[in-house]
Amino acid sequence: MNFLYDPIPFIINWLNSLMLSWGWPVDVVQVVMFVLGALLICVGAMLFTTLLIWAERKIGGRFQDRLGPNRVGPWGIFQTIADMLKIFTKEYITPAGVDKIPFNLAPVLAVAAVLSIWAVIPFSETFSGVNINIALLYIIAIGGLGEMAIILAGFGSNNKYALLGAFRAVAQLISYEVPMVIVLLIPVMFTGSMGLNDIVQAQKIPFIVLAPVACLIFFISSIAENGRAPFDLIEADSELVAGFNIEYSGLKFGMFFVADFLHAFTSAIIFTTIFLGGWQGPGVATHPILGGFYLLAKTLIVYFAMLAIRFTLPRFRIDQMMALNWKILTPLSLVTLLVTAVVDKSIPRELMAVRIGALLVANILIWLVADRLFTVYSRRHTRLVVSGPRPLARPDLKSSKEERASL
Amino acid sequence: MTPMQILFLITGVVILFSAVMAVSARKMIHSALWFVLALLGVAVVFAMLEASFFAVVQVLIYVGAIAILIIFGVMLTRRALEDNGKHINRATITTTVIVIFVFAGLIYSLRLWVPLLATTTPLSSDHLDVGSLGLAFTDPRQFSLPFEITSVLLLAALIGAIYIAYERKDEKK
Amino acid sequence: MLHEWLYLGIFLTVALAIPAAALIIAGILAPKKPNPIKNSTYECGMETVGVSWVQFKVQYYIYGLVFLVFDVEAVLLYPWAVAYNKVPLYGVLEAVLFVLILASGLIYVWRKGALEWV
Amino acid sequence: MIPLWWYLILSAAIFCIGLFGAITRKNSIGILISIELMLNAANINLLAFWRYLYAQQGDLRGQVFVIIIFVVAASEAAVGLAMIISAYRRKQTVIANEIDSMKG
Repeated sequence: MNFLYDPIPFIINWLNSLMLSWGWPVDVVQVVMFVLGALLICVGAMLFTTLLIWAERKIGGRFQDRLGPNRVGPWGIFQTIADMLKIFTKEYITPAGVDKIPFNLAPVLAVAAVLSIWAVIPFSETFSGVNINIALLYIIAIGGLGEMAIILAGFGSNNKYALLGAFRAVAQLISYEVPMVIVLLIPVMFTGSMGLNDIVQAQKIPFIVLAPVACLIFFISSIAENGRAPFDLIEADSELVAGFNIEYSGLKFGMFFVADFLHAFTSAIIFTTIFLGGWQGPGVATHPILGGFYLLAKTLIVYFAMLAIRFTLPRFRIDQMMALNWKILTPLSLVTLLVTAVVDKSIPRELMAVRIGALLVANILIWLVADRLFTVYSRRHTRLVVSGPRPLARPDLKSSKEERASL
Repeated sequence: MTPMQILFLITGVVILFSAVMAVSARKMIHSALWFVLALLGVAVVFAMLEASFFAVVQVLIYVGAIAILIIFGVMLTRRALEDNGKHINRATITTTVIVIFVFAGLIYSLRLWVPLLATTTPLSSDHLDVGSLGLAFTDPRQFSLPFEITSVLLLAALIGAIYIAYERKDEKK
Repeated sequence: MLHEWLYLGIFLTVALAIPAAALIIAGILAPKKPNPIKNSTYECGMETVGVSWVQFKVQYYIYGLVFLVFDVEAVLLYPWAVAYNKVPLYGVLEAVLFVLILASGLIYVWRKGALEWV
Repeated sequence: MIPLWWYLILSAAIFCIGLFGAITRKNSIGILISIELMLNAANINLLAFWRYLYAQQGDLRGQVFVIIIFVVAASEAAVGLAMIISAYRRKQTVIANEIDSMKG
């Protein structure tokens, strides 16, 4: 029963032969199959997002000791659908003086920039998007289109806050792209290809074991690229009146919202694919369908970790955020790249255990040295943020506070 | 007309139109946005030439970095753009004549060249391997010197630009 | 190769078309009752003064500049990374030299104080 | 299949548009954009020649040239914009004719 082991290529072949039997030319069948596949993946991703929004609100509620959505349907599961219906029938408010084309193009481009990443993701050994030989660079380049969408939104809105928010957002996104791009060189070095399916196939041992520091840097910078807490200066509501999307209403705002959630999940999938082995797992060689489930399970775990970070950590200040990127992550990623390249080259590929051990030791050494340097640096450059006596809520505790301050 | 040729013509028209808009738009920010569209069109042309690495690098470097830098520059100097003067020089007509002569000269000089009508067959996968470029960059008999020189050039650009653009707070006083 | 680009092109078109279609449908469904107050620029209830221009910090440009240089550097290293398994040791050392030259630029910028946000 | 001269005509046209902009534009950033357009035209030319005349032999010179042009374009944009911003802060103008502090 081939169908149960590997259903999707089975269906694709069946559809292909069906259309060929109708006498359509081969090229047309190919294009029709491409359009169908693209529609399926895009619509599937969008529908999955509605489920994710519910899950995120529910989990966020539990983290913060609330209930989360609980009225519409069992456990509030239809809350997102109700929200969607509402937002679909909301009025578009187009403020006076907007630049029409950029203003309307921005939400479309924001969603499209995230959706197009799904074109290259391998879902299982036999069912993947296109295994193009530059997929990794493609993912990063598409991120540039997302930045363009933010600029269009900020500039098109004819609003000072929107423009300021957009430039802050773009400054953050481009900054965190630097360590991300540098660190992604390491999986490419191990694999010898930029195709995502090749990268997954090379991960008999997941790359998180071979390059833990690179993995951590990539994780941090992909959270920052999402603009999620603790890096959510893009949508710091109380400071920037919600940032670049302030003038949007109705579904146009909803599109930015969808792009935000979809981006978070997409970066979890990319993280899983590059560092956690993607669809690799026991039994995929005989049952490729299992690969899809492994991918989903790993992705959900990564996504949960991102949510846990989002709902528990306080927000960075912008100078702290920039310092974290330029003074810690970028030098660290450069050092990691150099050390990994030299260590991996000096040990022959045949000695697998020695190679893994050496890479692990090198990574731990990098981490220890970086941690030590950081401690020394921050001790030497402590900035006094507050001066003078602070008002106290309970003056009777004053003595103990003073003791602590003098330490 | 094959579908490929139709696609090329559409892309060409989009590139030329947005290039014209980029050099003639009155507001500088519009000019920059049209420039981005022209760059995306050039990326499509690169993809048609089966240079996929360069198509992606075009989007990554030009759209993702250079265009964003230009937009930052436009924003930093935006007050000067709101002036009511003309946005182009007086010499428009003269320049148009010169440019048309240059274009005609280019076409004329190409006229008799033999490989002009060359067509080609699709490349095999080992011709398209990005790794061969990497090997060429590290081979001292090929391009290892240009590779190192690009890093020196980038370093010079970084230091020079920071030196020019950056002023400390205390230097201003 | 062109085959794969065809798929990418179709995918990009579909990805642009889906949100655009949703926006158009919602535009038909939604009510339209504009009025001048509703359509005014939102600035926390204050009257809008002047064009939407504010003095930007030159810091944005500095970050953009450093980003540009390191982005180009990383992109140049990608072909090398693909060929990593085939290059001999001195090829790796060449790339190390390449990175070190640029890292010295980062050190210069840091010492100059241009990486501070304030 | 597309013949080579289509690409050459396209790139010549882009180059001429860029030339027009570089001469007529008053705003320095506009001039910079025009120069970038001309560099792009050169890139199309180089890649087209590489693809049609050299790719089958595995000759990579065209690709290396394109990469160098990318680097040059990036450096040029960085330094050029830095000079424009610096001039703007001193003279409050970005009009190329009015920035004449470089004269001896």
